[in-house]
Amino acid sequence: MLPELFFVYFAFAIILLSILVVTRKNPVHSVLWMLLLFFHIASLYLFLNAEFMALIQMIVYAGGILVLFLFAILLVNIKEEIRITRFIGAWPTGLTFAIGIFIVIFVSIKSFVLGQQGTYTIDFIKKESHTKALGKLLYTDFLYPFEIASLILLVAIIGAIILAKRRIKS
Amino acid sequence: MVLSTAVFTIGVFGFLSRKNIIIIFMSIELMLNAVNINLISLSHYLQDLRGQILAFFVIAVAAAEAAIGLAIVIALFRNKATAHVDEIHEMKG
Amino acid sequence: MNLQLPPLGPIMPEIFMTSLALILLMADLFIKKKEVLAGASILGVLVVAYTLIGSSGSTFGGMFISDGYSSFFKAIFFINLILSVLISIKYIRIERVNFGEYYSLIALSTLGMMIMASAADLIVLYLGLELMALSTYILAGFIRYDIKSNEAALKYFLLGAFSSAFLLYGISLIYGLTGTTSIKAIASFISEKGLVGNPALSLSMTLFVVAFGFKIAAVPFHMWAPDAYEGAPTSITAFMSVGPKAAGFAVLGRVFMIAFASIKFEWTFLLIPLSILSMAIGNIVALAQSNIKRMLAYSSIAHAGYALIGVIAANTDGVASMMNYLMIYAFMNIGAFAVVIMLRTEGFKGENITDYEGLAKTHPFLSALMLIFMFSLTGIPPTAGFIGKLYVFMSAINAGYTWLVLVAVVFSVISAYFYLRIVMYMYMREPKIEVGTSKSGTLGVALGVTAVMVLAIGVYPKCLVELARAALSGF
Amino acid sequence: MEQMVMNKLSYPILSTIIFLPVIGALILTLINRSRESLIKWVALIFAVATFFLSIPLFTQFDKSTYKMQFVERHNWIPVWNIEYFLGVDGISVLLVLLTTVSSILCILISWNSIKIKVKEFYMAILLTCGAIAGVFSSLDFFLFYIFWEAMLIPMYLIIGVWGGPNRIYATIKFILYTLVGSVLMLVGILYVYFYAGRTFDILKLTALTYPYNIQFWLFWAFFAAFAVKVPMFPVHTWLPDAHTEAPTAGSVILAAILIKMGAYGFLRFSIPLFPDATRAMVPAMLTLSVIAIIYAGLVCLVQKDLKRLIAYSSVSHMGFITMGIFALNMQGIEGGILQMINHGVVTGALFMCVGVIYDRTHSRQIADYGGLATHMPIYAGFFMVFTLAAVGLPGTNGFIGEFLTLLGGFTANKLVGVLAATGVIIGAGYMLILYQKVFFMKVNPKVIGLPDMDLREMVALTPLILFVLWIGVYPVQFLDFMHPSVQHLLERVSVTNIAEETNIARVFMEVIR
Amino acid sequence: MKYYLLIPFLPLAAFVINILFGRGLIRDKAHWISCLTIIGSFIASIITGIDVINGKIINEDLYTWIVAGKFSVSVGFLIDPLTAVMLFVVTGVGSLIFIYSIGYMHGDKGYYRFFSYLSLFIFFMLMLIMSNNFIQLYLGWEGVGLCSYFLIGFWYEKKAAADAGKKAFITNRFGDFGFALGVFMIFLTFGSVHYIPVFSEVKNIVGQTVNILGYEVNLITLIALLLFCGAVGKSAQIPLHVWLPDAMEGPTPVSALIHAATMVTAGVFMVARCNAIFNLSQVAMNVVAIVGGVTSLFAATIAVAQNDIKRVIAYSTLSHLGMMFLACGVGAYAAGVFHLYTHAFFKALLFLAAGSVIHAVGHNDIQRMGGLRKYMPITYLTMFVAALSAGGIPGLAGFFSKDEIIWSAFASGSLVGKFVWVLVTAVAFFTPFYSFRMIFLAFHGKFRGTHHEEHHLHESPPVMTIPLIFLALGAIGVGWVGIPEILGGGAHFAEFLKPVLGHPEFHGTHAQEWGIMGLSTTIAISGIIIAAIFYLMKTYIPIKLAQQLSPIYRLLFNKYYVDELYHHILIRPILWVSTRFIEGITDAKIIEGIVNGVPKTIGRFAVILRKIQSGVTQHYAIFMAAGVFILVALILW
Repeated sequence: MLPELFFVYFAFAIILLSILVVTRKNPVHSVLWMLLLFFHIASLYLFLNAEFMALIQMIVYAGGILVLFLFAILLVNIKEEIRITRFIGAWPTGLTFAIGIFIVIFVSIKSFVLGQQGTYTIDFIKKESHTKALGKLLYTDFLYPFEIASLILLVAIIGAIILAKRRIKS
Repeated sequence: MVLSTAVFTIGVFGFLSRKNIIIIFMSIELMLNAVNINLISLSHYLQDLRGQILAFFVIAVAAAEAAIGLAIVIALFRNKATAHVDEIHEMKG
Repeated sequence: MNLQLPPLGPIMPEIFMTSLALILLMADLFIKKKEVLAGASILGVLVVAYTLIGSSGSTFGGMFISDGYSSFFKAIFFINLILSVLISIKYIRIERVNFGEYYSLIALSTLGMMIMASAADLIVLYLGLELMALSTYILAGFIRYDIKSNEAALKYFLLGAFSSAFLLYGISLIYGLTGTTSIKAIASFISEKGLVGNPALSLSMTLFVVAFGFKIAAVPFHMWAPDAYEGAPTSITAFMSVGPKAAGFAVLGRVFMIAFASIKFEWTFLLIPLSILSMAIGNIVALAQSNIKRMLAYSSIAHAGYALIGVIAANTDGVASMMNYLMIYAFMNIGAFAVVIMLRTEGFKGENITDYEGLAKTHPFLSALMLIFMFSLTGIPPTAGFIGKLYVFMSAINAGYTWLVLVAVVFSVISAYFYLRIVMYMYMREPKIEVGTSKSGTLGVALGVTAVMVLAIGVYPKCLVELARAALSGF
Repeated sequence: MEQMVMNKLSYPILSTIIFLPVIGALILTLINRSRESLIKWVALIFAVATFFLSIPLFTQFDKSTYKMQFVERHNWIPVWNIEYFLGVDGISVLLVLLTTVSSILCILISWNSIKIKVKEFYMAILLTCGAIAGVFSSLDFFLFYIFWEAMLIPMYLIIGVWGGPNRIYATIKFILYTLVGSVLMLVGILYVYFYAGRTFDILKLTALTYPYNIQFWLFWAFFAAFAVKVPMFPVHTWLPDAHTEAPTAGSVILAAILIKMGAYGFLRFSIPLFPDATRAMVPAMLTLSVIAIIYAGLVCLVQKDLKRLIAYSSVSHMGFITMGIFALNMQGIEGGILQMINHGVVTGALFMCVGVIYDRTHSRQIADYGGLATHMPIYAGFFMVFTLAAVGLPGTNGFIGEFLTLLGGFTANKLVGVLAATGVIIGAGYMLILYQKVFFMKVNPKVIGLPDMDLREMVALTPLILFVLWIGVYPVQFLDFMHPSVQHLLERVSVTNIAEETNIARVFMEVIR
Repeated sequence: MKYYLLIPFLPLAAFVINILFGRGLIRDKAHWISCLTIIGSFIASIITGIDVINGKIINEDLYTWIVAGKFSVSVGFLIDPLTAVMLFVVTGVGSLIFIYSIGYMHGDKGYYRFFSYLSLFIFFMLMLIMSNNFIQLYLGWEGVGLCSYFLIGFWYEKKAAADAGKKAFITNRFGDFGFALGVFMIFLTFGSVHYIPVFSEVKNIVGQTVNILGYEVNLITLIALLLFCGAVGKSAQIPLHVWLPDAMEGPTPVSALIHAATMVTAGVFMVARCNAIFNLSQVAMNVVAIVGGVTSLFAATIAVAQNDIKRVIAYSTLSHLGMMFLACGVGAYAAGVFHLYTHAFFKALLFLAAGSVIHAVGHNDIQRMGGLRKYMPITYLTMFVAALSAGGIPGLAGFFSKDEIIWSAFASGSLVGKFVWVLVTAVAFFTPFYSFRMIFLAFHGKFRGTHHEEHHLHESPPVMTIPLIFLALGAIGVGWVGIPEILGGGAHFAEFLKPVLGHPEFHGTHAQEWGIMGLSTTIAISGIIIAAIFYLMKTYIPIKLAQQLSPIYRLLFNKYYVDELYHHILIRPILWVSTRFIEGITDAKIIEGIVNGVPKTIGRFAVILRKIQSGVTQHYAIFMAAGVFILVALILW
């Protein structure tokens, strides 16, 4: 009973926080709401026995990405931001289609059935510890994607350097 | 599942509607998070770690995306001094 | 616990490509003359291409597969890379973005495409796609002092991220439905467990259509293409109008033909309107363009529509025809862009269609080449464009889509109007302004190669067609 | 192999005819563009050489068989069962010859009138002629289509680059019109290809029987391509524009050989592939032909532009040809084929004649001329002969063709014959009005002092006069080529393969009756 | 030896030589070649004619001309009595006119051209009459039309001449249209177009009908009438007669040769040649007779009111041609051909004499002539003889032939016969009347032209007068070969032609024949007398008459307004339809509207669709989202 209750709380909180994120006028507020949102999501992961993921969520998202956002927001004139409308002119259309997509996805996932069960039962993970299991997999079976991911990060670095470099000539 | 759908759609809405590019980025992050919720919960129910691994990669990619996206914004900001998407329409038609 | 390396034979090209990219990155620090890097990248790719020969099999627990299909696409990517680099050298100097990272990013992007073509697992597929996409975003915004280039990168990036979110959502759904991310396993699971007709599966498939549709710039997921193509550096426009598109088709073919083979009916049903709309919007809106890069962007949308017909045919011949089409498209499109690039000189953009007025008078040879490319893009024999279209149409008719072919040919007639308008400007108008060209050896090589290939394939398509078919033998 | 006779000559004659001009064009690329006279001579030499090498087609042709002759057959794209397969029979052999002759004349007649981009011009002419020869001699559908479309490229340039003031509109119209038609045909070709079990071999395809509803649709698909090229009545409007704006040589190619491709297509493909649909569509085809004859004739009566008038007269004459073809009898078809040659000779010659004065005055308006007979008597004489041939005067080639097609049309349907025969009256009307206004009556001050034809122009036109008279007086020599082939074609079309015919066809029939 | 081949091919050779070398080498010696060749033809014709009289009929094919399936036709020659007569007329009268032309055309800058056209004309005319099939007939038929076109428009710088030539050609095309259809019907019916098989088979199809637009039409009648259409055009019968008077714009020898003696009679020749067909269709016969009769009277009345000397003769020609048809129509082909033969002489003579007059006076208007008798006696005399012969004064050639026609009409026994008899009897009055009106006005009284013109009056040179004299002799004497039996003659002419043309049945007595002859003679003479009264003695009467009967006079003067009628009901509507409707609406608006409209619409569409691409990223995203939504909805639904 309790886990369900907690889940309900988290679910509603996440949705509410998401809405707050996308609707706040002041971008700084948005970022802060998002921070909160990420905490909630991380907690949710804990419920789902994914401690490592929760950790990553906290560190990378909350610690890394959001700080990046905060820096970027410093570029923006917040006063002006608060003054003008926050949505583009066509937002009702956007909303319509967003709701539309929600409905169609909702309708189709009603008939969702779970696929085949894997071998990593909760007990197994508990025995092995989550991080270890995940790490093992990452370095064995999923070595290849892992390498690719490293390249992606490399690209990100190059890109950030290239694009954000001061221009060479005036 | 419904939760993730909802978050996803809110992300979609944010993407479709906000003026500020940073917040649009954040909407994208929302969408990715929605996917991650999905993946991790499915991974839990399927008793399979693939989903979590994918989520792990998604987070990595999200970080990369954020970096590049913000770099682009900065480059743009230098030329145009705006962070509003609807003001960026040099090219159309 | 022992970490044992899986067999690396099949994946050699990728490894070499990675090394190439990294070497280029490093070398950039020491080498002042960036042309050397260009040369190095071409040589490197040739080495990579050499390792491609004979590499087959799968590795990394079946996540990576190297077969004829992927090799064919990789060949397209290599050709794309070489030609793009050839046409870049002079151009990026003129644009003053002559950095070494340019070449390594191209290499990394190509690596992403290669990974996509070889992906046998959705996770790998996603990562490859992101690798390719992120590199391309950067390349699109490479002229960072140019607002148009920034804007192109931004739009491409935003919409690209948007679409990959959809892809991820689709992946998560299919993962939930089947419990696996391996393409083959998904296929067998779907057919064994009788998931056919499940709305959630359909939804997931649709989201794949969306994401791949975005990559191949099919209507209505094409909106980024004109702006990104126009704003990006021309050489990159050439690069990304062929490479990511081909990669998109590669995964489209593999995922749909294998993973979703049992719901063929549903995805052909979705792809048909996409294809028709792409041809319609691409060809019709191109009529009203005055910027040649933008026009070629719309044309590339239209060509995606044609190539989709091959996928819609949904049989070996169809896929082969799609591959064939993309290969041919690579030649003729980069050829056309090479001409466009030649008109870019110091202080002169040369992107307006009116800049081509009377070009035949001042540059008869260049005009003749452009004429060949334009006729090829229109699909008039004896150029390669015709062979490409013909094969696609053949496979579609064979699969019973005669009406779709009828629609396609009608649109191809419309396309004649704007392609031939270029020819008309070049040959039938008097020059109004002095248009110079930036000549360079490498550009000449690129033009020569593309023109010769366009004509050679047009007259003697046997080899290419057989290659495309043979590539599918183990598919 | 029973349907063909391999090439017994010491060289691949058809390939030579097709590719020698192409080689010529390639050689031209190597010549410096400032050496114009060398360019002209090289082009001429290639054209003449092609012609001489094509003579064996005339002399060595076996007139006693319908089989394909001078056949060349090689593998080309085996994946798709595409072959490089050439051959001619009685229907096509004369058209090939006409092509080789025309190319010489085109080069001669453009000698002085083309002043810009000389090199490209002669390249384009040679390429066009080579491609058209390819169209007439291909026995592989794919090859045929390649030539059919490839011809468009140089032709597009000929009209668009060296044409008159309104040339851009004309070229776009020309290319779009023809493309619409030919892409529909492409779909048809592919359909047939699969239906017949993946073969492009025309001989095999024409030996098959297709279900009626397929025949019906495919007939119209092919019709689209051929009717545009011919051009038949409702899709003829590109021709006046293209003819009018094209340079002289362009008009000659258009009139003499290009539009024959349509009529040839009907004979080679539409009829033998879809005999039942053809038979059902005969009334519609005849109606369209007759409309073309009368309609275009009437339009000619009021034209003020010389080339436009001749262009419309082409539409009218092509009406006779299609009428003959769809009369589906020996007289009609043989008359149609002969009339194709005739029309090529005569209308080509008329355009050349117009070119002669256009070079001098740069005006195509009839009103700018008058009394030319006094100042250019030789020219007047030449023009007169061709006028008479166009009018169909007995003794000229025009008569034989027109008479046979009319006879064929009349045999097929009396009303059609009668209505088409009124075209002969109208034809006399507009040609003589034209002649009178240009050559007779008061001398227009603008024409005073114009030099008469020079030797080059006479050399270009005299052979055509000889043809006019040769075919007019001794047509049997030409008709003999056709008999077995046409006979064979008629046997093909006369056998009913499918009993039922659709209602549409029947309704057409009722209307005509 | 096929010496008969020389007959047509000598003139052809002359044409080729003259047209190729005329400008350079030959110039004003062109007449030698032409005249010598036609005289050669004439001699050959005589020899051939003698052979024919001796019963040798030639029917030979030279070579196969056209073959297409069952359709096969040769270039071949048939020389039978009918052909022989025609050969004699064409080459004989032709020779004289050629010689005359030497003088008449002297000094014209198109001298060589004139002779080459004449030679060409003779060639085609000979091909026409010597043909053994319909197609070759058609060749000649159109060929002579062509030469007629050339020669009428010989002085092409004159608009009237060029117009007249064109009109002649196009009007003839109307006739040929019918003729061609007739030939098609013949081919469809008999499977051949050669005379012999056709004429021998024609009996077998009696009573067969053919469905034309829902009507059952007798096959033979149809064929005959279609063929007759051609004859109507070529021989200028109503309603296609309009070209012949205008054709007088050509040089006078041309009028004499083509528009009087030879070409215009081709229609009669053709009807006579096809008598086997016509005989089997009473309807067709009646049509022929009535058209002939009506034309005859119609033209004769017009001739009365004309002032152009050549036009008077031209209408007279029409009138006589009408009579020939009338004869054929009542079955008396021989009489028709006989009249053709005599007519060739006297009408050529009239024309040539008129030409001589024009040569002297310099214009054609008889109102501005007068008193020419004393200046040009030979011309006067010969013309007088011709007029007498044309008028049917007993003893002269015209009398015998005309009388035979009148008698045949009367004696044919049918109602139509009686009707046309009335017509032709009326014509018998008008012919001498207008002939002599012309002579009296031109040659008698005082000269009414200018002094300048009077100064130049002179008799023509011998090269012109000698042919006149020869023709005058002919006009007197050529009829003697056909003197009817009741006048003690042997009707040799009709007998000679009988194998070809047969012989009509006469329903009349000798007494009636005498009566008819007397009547027509009386009428003819009274015509002359009245003409004399009107134009020699009481010259005020015609003026007064013209005033009193001015509507009729104007009607006649304006040729019954037929030209105007055609102009308004035929030419103008066609041109209107062509310009306004077909070119202006159908072609320019409807077809071009579609052709240009479709691309324009697409272009407009392009401009609209372009606007969707607004440049705002989120709009693009919205489209993508919409795409997602629609696709998912599609797949779910």
